[in-house]
Amino acid sequence: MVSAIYILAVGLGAAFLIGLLRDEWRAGAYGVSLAALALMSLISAGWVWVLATGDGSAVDIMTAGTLPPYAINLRMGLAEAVLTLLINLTGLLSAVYLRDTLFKQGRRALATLLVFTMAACGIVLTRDLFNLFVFFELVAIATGGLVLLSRDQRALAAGFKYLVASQVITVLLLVGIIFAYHATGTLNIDGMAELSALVLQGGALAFFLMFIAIVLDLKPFPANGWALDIYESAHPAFSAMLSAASASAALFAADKLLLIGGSTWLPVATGIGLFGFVGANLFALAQTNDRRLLGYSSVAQVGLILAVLGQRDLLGDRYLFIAGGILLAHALAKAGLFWLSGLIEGRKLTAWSALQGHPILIFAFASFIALLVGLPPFPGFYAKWELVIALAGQGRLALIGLILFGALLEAGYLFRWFGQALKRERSLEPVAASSFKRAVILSAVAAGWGLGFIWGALSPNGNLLLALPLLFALAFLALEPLSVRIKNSVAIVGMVAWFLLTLPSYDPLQLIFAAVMLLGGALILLASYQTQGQRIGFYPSAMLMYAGLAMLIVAEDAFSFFAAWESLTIGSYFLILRGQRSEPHALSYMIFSLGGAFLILAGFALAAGGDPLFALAGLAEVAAPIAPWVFLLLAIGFMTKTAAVGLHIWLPGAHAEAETDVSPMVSGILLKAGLFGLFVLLMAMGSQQLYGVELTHLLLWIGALSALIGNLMAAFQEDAKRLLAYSSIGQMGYALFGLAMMNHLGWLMALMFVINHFIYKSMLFLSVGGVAKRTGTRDMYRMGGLITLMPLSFIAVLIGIIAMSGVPPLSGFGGRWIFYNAILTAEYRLPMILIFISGPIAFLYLFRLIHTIFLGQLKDEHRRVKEAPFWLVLPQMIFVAFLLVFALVPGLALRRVDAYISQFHPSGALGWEGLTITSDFGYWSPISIMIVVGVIFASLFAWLVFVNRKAQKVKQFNIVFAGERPFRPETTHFAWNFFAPYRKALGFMTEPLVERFWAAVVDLLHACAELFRRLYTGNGQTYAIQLLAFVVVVYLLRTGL
Amino acid sequence: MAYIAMTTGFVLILIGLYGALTNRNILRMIVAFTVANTGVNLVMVAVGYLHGRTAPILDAAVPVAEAAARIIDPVPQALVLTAIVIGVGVTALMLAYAYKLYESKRTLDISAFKDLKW
Amino acid sequence: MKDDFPTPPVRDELKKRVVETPDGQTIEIDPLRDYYCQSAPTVMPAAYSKIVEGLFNWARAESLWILGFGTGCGAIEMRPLMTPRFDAYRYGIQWRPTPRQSNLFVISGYLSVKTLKRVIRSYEQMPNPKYVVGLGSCTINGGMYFDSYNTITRLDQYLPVDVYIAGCMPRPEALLAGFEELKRIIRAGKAEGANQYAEQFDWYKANQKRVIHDWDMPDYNW
Amino acid sequence: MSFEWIKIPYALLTLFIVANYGFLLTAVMAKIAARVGRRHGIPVWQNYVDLIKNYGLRSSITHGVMFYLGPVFRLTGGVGLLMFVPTIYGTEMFSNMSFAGDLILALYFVFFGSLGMALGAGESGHPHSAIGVTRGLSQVTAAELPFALAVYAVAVQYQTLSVTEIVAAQQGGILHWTLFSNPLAVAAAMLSFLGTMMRPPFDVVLAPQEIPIGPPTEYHSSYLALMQTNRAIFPIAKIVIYMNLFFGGAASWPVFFLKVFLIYLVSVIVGVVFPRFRVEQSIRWFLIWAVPLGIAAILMV
Amino acid sequence: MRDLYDRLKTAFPLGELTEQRPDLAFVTVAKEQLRSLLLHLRDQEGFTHLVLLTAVDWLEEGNFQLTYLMNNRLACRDLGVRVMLPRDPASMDSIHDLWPTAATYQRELREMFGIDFPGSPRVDEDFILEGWIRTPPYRRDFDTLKFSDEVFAPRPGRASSDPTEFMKQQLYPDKT
Repeated sequence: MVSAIYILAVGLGAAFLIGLLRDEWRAGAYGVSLAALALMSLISAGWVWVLATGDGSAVDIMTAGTLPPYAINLRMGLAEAVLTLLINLTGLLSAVYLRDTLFKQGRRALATLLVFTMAACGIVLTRDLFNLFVFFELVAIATGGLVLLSRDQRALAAGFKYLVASQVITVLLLVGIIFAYHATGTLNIDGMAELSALVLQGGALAFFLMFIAIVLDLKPFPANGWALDIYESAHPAFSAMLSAASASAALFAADKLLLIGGSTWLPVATGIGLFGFVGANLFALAQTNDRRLLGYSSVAQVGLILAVLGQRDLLGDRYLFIAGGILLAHALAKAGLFWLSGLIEGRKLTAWSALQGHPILIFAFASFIALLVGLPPFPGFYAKWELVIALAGQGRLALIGLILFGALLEAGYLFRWFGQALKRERSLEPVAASSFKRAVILSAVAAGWGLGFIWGALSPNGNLLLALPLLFALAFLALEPLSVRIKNSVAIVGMVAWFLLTLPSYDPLQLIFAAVMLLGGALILLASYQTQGQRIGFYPSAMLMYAGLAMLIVAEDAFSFFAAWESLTIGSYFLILRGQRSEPHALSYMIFSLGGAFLILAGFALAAGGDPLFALAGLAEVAAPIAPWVFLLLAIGFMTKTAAVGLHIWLPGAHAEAETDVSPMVSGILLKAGLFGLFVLLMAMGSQQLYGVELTHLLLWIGALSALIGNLMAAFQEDAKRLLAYSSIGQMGYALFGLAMMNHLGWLMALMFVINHFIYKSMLFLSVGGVAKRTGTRDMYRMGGLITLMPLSFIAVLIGIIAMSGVPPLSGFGGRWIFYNAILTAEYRLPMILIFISGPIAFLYLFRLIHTIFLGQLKDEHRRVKEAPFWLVLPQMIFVAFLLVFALVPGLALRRVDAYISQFHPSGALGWEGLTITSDFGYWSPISIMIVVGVIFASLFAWLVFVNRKAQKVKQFNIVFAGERPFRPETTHFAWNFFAPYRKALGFMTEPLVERFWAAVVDLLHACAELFRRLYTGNGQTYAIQLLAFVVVVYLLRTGL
Repeated sequence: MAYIAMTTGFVLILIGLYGALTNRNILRMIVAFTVANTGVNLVMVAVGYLHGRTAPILDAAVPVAEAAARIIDPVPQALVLTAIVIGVGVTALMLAYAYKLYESKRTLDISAFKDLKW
Repeated sequence: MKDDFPTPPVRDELKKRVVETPDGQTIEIDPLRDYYCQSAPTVMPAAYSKIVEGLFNWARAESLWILGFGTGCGAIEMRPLMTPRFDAYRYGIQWRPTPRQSNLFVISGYLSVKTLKRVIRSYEQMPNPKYVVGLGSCTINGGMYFDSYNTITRLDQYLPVDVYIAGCMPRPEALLAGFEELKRIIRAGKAEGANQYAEQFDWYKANQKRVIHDWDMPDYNW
Repeated sequence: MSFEWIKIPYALLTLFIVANYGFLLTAVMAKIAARVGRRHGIPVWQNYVDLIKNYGLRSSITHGVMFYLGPVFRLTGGVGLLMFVPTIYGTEMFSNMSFAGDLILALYFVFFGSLGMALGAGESGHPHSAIGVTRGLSQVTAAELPFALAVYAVAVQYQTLSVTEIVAAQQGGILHWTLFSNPLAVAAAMLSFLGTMMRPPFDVVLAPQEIPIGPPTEYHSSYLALMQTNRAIFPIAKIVIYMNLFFGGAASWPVFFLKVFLIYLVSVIVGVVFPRFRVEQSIRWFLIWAVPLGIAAILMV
Repeated sequence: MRDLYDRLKTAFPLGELTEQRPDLAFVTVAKEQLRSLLLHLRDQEGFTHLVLLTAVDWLEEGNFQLTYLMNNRLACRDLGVRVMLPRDPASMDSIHDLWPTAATYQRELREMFGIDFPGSPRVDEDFILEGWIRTPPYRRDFDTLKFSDEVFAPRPGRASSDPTEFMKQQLYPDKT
């Protein structure tokens, strides 16, 4: 393989060669520089290939023929190869991106660009300290030069501030180097590393100066105002090179320094890194300029990588995989986002709404954000998993907390930005149409996905991109141009096929959840036939959610469970985001879900004890002291998905504002993922004790409280879909209560609720969606009297509310009957009171739903309303049929799972023989109840019809109105503030306390960000002072430690 | 006696940094930085000094054979050469910036260029 | 002086109007035709066999449900019937707030044209075997308001009346005697005021419209 | 619990007896309430007369299919409630269809009737019936809570959900009744009993003076007849449950008539004395007075 | 009341003052001066309360007489201001802006006498009589008995006796 020195040689040579060419030959000079960059990338790519496939040992390149202490040597290991490849590729792509500006600027800019790239490669390769200093200075000067490429006038000031800062750094670095040489006698990094003597006598201060200079070059928070100004005002292509290339190079240099410093300096690096990660992310919350936000985000990511470098002693050889994963993901994402910002005129975050017409660019934007936040299937995800597992293994919990908190902040402002870009009204400036700039961006996206695949292959936990469901979801990206009909059919067939494929491998519990999620999902997808056109973006996100659900059920080990959990979260986020006014709610959903996912990650990490291949079954053997904490973390994580009270404020907005056929998916199916998680948790860990408090007892109270609050809030809603959303909170509270009772019938009741709730909630959401589509409004008091015009929807809602309220003939009563048998043996009785009162309240808001929409007075504008579209009514009718069958023969679904549960709770199983279902306390035969009620009902109905056969059919105003004439339909339809008495009596319980609490938390964060970002006054001198102050503070802390 | 060079070097560095951090005028800052750079160079050379030895010039007076015992450490002096060249490069770039900054806002006061903040 | 303008102006909530439906098309709303049932009353035949009709008549007589609609000064005479002294409940007489559930309409006193309009609407909403009892001389021949320009003088022009109870307000005992007389007529099967109203519906409606000029509802108010 | 065809005529016989007893009992209770006001009161057979008159009415109107289903649901609820609970303990003849379901079925079947009534009233399009339904539902749900607590307390006390077993456990002397073995539960249940019987303290829903008689505003002739039969059967069926759960059930018809009469009398006595509650007052009253009793009953059992 | 009358006389062309009681007197004024007089009474003289606004139909002279009865709370004195209107173009400018209650009186006069008060709120709406299409009933040229017999078709054979004759015959039977 050709020696690595040629990378530097080609770079310098091309720079000088360009100097010789005549000024008019711009294209020629540009061609030469592109060729040089391409050659450099080729060399580094070659080395990557050789080292990856070979034994992977580093190759030293001696210069000047003699051994190191007397000459400079370069090393080309695997890490160096990958980093140089990254730097050269970024340089190449930026050069392509900058074609027009470089043409205008001419040869000198090309030369500076080449020098910048060469110097960055030099930093990575060199093993000599002074040589490192020289390359750093070259990068600084090249940056000073390239900053001026930007059209922004303010870049001048930024460039000068940068040079002032680099002068300070130079002073520190040089003094540090010379004294280190004085102490050890060598300038070679490896040589110095052996001489541990350096650390003992006088050399510590010298090493500190060197180390802090390199760290300052990494733009550490809070002394990095000068860097942020560069990111904000420089040309986006150059900012991309700065954040991707020079940051990676500086990080590798810091890693080499830490080699010398030894283990005593690692905590300092971790401290600075983490402080930077959390601080920068917090400041980013208050940013409105997109490039400055990207600047903050890149500073944060560099801080995170520095923290990971600081943990190299603990991570062992995996640290390259982790640090590399995060670094490469960050580099690609930042470069991509900067390049993307180059296409957009406005600098406001909402200006990115210009992307709305370009699906490919939106896909790029989404991929970059996923790369940054570390969502599956990108490298950041594998890296974050192994990092947290390793840290938990060594018991460094504070670090995990800070990392996850910082990641959550980052996800917060990134997804807020993405949501605003997608949903705010489209900005007028068009997106630049230059094809080569877009090619650069798309190459970055391709590289990102490629890296995801490579990191999957490298990771011991198995490659996510090889999982069949995920591939099926991604295949829909290719199918986008097809029409909805084809895509929908493919989706349904795919889901049913996957269900049949994996059918034998399910145990009875998984079978129920699989049936609800996959067959149910296919059934709800029937409703998607009613939309025309291509519906760009719907099918990939829907299939991503279903893929996540499918993998969740069959997940064996913690990693695949967590990967499935995160992919269903992303899929459902994109689905909810499609609603017209759903942007703020989708954001709160994403933050709550990601917060929950991070808690689950922390829980698994705590339980895994350092082993990344931790199996779910391992949860049972978790040692005593940490078992309750694991249980608590996982339970709270799963409860964010079932919207237990306290974590429920995202649900009403998300489910109400979603599209007609998305609401049933999200409400009927997605909530079950949380329940499945709780099932797995309780099955594995049983009940735990924490400080004497029985945790399942706590869950009991939370379940009861959310049942009451959910139902009570639902009774006072004016918007039909919000009512159903709140009722979902109530029903999930019921299921959680059943689960937390930890006895046989409690779990059976929870399963019954899973099935029941899926059926009638999807049915109700579909019918309300159909009505809202026809009447154009969701406010119930604007509807009324639609029973004659939309009979099928009426039947669906009628059957739905009879089943949901638990009135005998239908399956809701089965759930209530099992509930009563379960609580007879339960030991905690107080929470039951809340459940008793929330039962009848469920009955209230259900009647309100059906009365205000279908009964009462028909409004003028709805006189010609047609029945809901066929494709919405068909799934409803199938659900009605299934509900009736399930009411008659509940054994069909519950018999096998009843036996399965008795593994965990032997006592209290039900007897299924013959017509009646017997438990220890009572008996219930659904068929005979149905027959008796049916016979009585039919006979009385026949008698009434016979007696009234000559009844006069009248219209809506033929009512006894005390001799007066009803004024207008709007004034004679009673629907507004339907349960006024209840509001007067129990209104105090519906105070939005939880919403106020979470709003206060968010406002606190924003206030902090708004206040402390004033630190960056914009004055170059103050930045220099801050630099020196930072050095002094770190030194004091270092010695004080 | 031997540490005079070293102390003057450090004094120069401190004066340079002090000058850079307190003067508002950009040109004065640049001059202060060059002073700091010379201070650093002085320190670098002073580090290599060994008591009672002569300059590392191998000529008739100091033949190659006993050079190792009679000359001071030559490496810092080599480093100083590169450092000086780099210092010149950076100072030139800063002066160009100063010219451009003055051209854009007609003032050399560093605190006038504060539109990139927060 | 604007003396006889042909008919009073139609109220605006009853005017035909064009409404924009949610899915964009415009439809034409005619409140009188869309909100009200237009069909006329029909004669309801008695039960097929005499014995059954006899039983029903006995039941109708024994449970007279009076509509709580006091029109004139006689309404105050109905209150003592609920008190222990006269206690009409003994005879199965009961007061119901809605015309749907009552079969006896007691017109207690003078009937101004405005009240007549409401009385007719409530009378037409009562189910078929329904009876009317007129209290006081005002319903018989106008009483002391014989020469008033807005009080009707003969009730049976506008409603089929079964029993008149004379007196310028008959005392509760007279009312009970009147009800006794009504029961006798019902048991005899001759209280077919509802069918009579249906047969001569046009005649009744013509009389009513001659007096009530702004009749803004369909002819028969179901 | 197998099903034989003979159960149907037996059930119809029980239904016939209870219906007639219901008509007479409601008339007697009305007479008692009248006599408290020194009025002579309605004749005892008045309910029959009203029933025949309402069936005999010739004309009727209909607002739609749901309007038909209102009274049908209502009466099915009343009859069904009676069917699923054994009236006479020990006799195979009068234990009706109680094989089908147990206490929980009876507890939830009450809602079947009120759901149907609510839907029918809603279909009539009258604002008064809608407001009446809101008031009725709010009040009944608030009253339902103490009863549910009491039922749970009794179920835990006897460790069974089958009504026949509960009655069996209370046989043998007065002191075995739940009244004496679990007085708190009975107290809570009786307070809730007042709530669901639509007597004065809690009759704002059906009172003629309030919004004209609430939900059944638009009902007349044969619809009303169905509702009247339900108004006779439903209270008796509800009292049968109370009797079986709390007062030792009935071994023979005379005991049955006496106990039902006395339980019904409780609500009449309270009804005659107290003025009418507004709905939010009754909700607060139940939550402040009846629910603590129920909670105490649960914790004490 | 005489002192008040003298004070007013200077400013307004008043007619004759008729004192009915020490605290009640009537005065007539021209139609054009009415508004200014009422304003003066209200603001200067303390007659803040408009007790009533009625009309009298002088059929023979062919005009209506409007009486605005004003009350001075402090001095407990009432003053009736009378205005004479021609019967045919019976219209008067509205004073609802001075006293809002006047609008209701004017509505009644509009319906019962046919006196038009342009600008008064809801003056043309039905006040008591719904759908009345005949001449305003309070006018003396409208014979109610004839109207009643013609419209309401009295029961045949009913003899109504004139009340004054009937009472005279009852009280003094012998003095025929």
